[in-house]
Amino acid sequence: MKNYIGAPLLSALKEAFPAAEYDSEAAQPAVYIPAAELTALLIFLRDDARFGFARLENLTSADYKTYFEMVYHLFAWGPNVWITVKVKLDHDAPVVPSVTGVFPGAEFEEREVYDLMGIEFSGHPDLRRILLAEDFTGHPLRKDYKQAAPPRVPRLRREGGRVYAAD
Amino acid sequence: MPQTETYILNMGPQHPSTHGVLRVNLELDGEKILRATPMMGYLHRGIEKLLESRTYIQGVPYTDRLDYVSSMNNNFGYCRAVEELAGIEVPARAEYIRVIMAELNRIASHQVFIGSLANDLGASTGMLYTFRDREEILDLFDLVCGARMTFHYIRVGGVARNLPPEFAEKCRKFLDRVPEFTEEYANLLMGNEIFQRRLKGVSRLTPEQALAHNMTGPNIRATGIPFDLRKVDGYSVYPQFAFEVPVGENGDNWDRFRVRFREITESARIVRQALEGLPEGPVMAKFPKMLKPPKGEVFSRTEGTRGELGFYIVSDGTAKPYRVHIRRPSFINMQALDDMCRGYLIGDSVVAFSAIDPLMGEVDC
Amino acid sequence: MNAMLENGIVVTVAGVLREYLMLLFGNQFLTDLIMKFIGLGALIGVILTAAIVFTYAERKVCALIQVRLGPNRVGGRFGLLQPFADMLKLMSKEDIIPAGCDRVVWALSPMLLFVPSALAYAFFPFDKGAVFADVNVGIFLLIAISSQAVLPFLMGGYASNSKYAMIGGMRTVAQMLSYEAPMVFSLLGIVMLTGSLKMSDIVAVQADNVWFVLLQPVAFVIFVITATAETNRTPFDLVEGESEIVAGAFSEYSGMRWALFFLAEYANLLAVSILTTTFFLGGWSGPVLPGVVWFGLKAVFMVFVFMWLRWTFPRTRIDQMLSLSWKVLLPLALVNVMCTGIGIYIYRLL
Amino acid sequence: MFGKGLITGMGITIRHFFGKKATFCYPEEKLTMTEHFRGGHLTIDYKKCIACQLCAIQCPNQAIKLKVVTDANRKRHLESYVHSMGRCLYCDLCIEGCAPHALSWDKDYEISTWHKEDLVHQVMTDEDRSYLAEVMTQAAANPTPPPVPKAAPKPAAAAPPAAKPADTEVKPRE
Repeated sequence: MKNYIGAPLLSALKEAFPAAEYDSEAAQPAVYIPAAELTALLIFLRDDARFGFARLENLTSADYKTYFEMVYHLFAWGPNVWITVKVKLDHDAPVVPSVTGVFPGAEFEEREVYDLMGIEFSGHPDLRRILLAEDFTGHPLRKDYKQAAPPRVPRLRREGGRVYAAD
Repeated sequence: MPQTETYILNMGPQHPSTHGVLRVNLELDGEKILRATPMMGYLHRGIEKLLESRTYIQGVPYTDRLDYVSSMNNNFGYCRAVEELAGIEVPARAEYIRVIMAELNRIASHQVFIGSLANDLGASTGMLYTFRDREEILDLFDLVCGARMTFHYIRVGGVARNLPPEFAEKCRKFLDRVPEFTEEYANLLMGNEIFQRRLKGVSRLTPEQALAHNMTGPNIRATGIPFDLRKVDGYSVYPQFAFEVPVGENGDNWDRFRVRFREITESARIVRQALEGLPEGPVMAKFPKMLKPPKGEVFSRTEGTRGELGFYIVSDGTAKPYRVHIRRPSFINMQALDDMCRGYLIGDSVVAFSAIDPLMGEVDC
Repeated sequence: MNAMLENGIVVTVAGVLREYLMLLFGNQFLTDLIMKFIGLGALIGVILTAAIVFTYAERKVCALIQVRLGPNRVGGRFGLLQPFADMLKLMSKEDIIPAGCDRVVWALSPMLLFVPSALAYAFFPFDKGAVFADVNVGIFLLIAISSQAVLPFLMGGYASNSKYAMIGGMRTVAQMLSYEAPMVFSLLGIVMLTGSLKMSDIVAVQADNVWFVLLQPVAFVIFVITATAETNRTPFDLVEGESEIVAGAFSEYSGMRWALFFLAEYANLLAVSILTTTFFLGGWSGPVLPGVVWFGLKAVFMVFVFMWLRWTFPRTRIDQMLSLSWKVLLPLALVNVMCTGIGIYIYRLL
Repeated sequence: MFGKGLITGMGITIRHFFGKKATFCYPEEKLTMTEHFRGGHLTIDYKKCIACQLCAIQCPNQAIKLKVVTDANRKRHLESYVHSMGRCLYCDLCIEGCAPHALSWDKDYEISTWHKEDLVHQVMTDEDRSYLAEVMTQAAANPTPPPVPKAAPKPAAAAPPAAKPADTEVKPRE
């Protein structure tokens, strides 16, 4: 991320969304926003002429053991400026509004986060597991995930047309 | 009064033309597609999780296995992200070598695309020809790094080893062959009227649709949007080379094919320029063997062969990344499959899979 | 020797055999009957040999076009025993019957498919006078019989209880029915020129005058295209388009049943090649060499052309294929018929 | 004109029909592997090895399992060295990490096996084992000057202080 959004625009953002927080000391501060205002912020960032963040380049999440963090990397093509928007979520019942209404291209990425991290997206059109099987339990990318022991498949040995268990 | 009803045709995961293990549920009315639902995950290996338990340097070979027909580009993307995180300055010669490798790999990957598209259209001869020519690139890679698929050549801080002395000559010999074989593909496939009729006007996407689906790479360029990160971000040493970004006009499969076809020539141009300007010097930056990037996070992206390949890495100051997320272009491009299939025929659906050019290793990660 | 040249090898040999049998049995009816069976055996021999040779040839031609070597292990450097190895493999394979299939129809389909392709051979003039059944409505019967090949495909597709097979079956019906019409109309010009539906007459006329490929080039092109479609080969292999519907109507067949489909495919391939030879390339006529050799050479050449087409072209789409038939080939064939009529009229005026 | 492309295509295929072929008849003709080819079995030059275990530590997928013994002179030797090819990524990190250049690939690419169990490869040969036994007895009999040819620098002081042979199974670092 070469060109990160500058301090003047960040303060303009803070004016429009008083709930948004960022570390003004950091070189590339991520903007933290409460889940309730996320879609409004993204629409603002996308449609406001000063920002013009029309591309959602990346959507992901991270598990920080006590809380989850949703990470949205937005890119304004033209000025080539980046902004990172983050949402902190409760670890017990993580729910975040879906951004598919703002960026329809986020559909699969949100499904992936739902699948692997177990974060619910309210308002997602088709929230199902995408990479893992429907009947899979658990969310592997969580830090507290313990992999179940692989099922023991009996090994077979063929002798004279008959099949025996090898061990 | 006869009643008709729609039916579901389950294509894949074992189907000759789904490029690995993609499964698509097609809702059909006769031969006409009403809805196409891609279902993936049959090749899910949890690479993001695996990378969390490996050191930064150990993680590189795993990126080979993401998009296994353009491993160099994956290595490149991951190493760039780690370098940005750790603040490693890569020597100039290494950057040039990386660009040479990435572009050669782009040619190879597009050859696979042309070949598999031809094969899906029933012209398996076209596939054999492209794979024959791809072999020459793999020979070059073999010479450089000793592997033909999973290269693990681009490393954090540079490249694994210097180019062998005979590389430049062999590479030039290959580049001289590029116009020859592209002409052959053009005559065999592009000029073929059946081929054209199968692709033109099929699976059309408007630029707005492509943007809405967050498509990247040749797929978005086919709709006329010149979104090429080599130009947009100008990362590595790409700004030093003169090359064009081919774009399409209609956003149909024909344009997707043509964009990639022309990219082969452009990539060859870049490789030639990079070979000319290859500086002398070390190929590996100096940094502690046990790499411990400072606390922080980075999102770094490169133009992979299939689109924007991004790596989001969170470091907690230890030798292993705390969290790695890979923005896989094929995975996100797959969202457009429904729009590309809807209203077309079964025969077009396989062409649409091909034209998106997904690689299941990357989609399923 | 003179008689042999005049009558052709096959007829001469048959004549000698018949005399010998007459001496042996002294009964006209019995001799005729045995002679018919010998002819039948020879025909089936031709079909089976063709299937075996062409499986090998297809693999070899395909490989050579695709810068490969093809079979080169079983039976020497050129892999000549490859078809036998293939056959052995197919025979030893398990015969899988899909669950929920219509058993009787399913089992009948591969056998029935073989019947029309084998029957068609009865009307082919292999050499001067060497026709198993030289019927005076030969072309008519031939077309009637070959159009029966639609049914087994549909049966196989329907009975397999598989959607892929069903789509394949439906596609076959659409394809074969639409290509039958231009095929028939492309042959009408020839019938008008010869004034006979008898196969041997058509060849005889060409042997005396010129090959019809020169008189009817448009009909020749139409016939080759429709013949490709009738044999379900690329660019018209939608029926078994392996990248779309796996193997179409044969998806669920395995082992020997599948081999029967294969056999029928190559029998059909030879059949359309022979038809092209007979109608357009002058059949057995040719200088120096015996007629049957000329006939074989021309047929094999046509087979090669069909293989060459197959390994060069991509597949068309179902709507494109149908519109090609109804919107291009059929009108073209009708125009060809009309032009032929006018040509004949002008020729007679002269 | 419609059909021109079709004819050109047929021209190309017929040219290749008679042209040169790209096939290698594999068991008869064999390609020579390139200098840096990564593949085949891992081989170890036992006399060079200093038992530093770096290869096992470098391995991303824990494909290398080794055991180290210490002789009477506090010098470490490999007791066993197992390479699980089923786990191996063939990434070359072990070989590049080997300071005395004792590890290498044997470049034998004909390594397919019938059973998964056969993918576990014992890198140490019988010769190496008898050499180990010889070294161990010599060290026990003559504790001061090590009779081992010094092909490599002496290992760092990290060697376990135990005087008698002690088995330490090495696990890659957490």
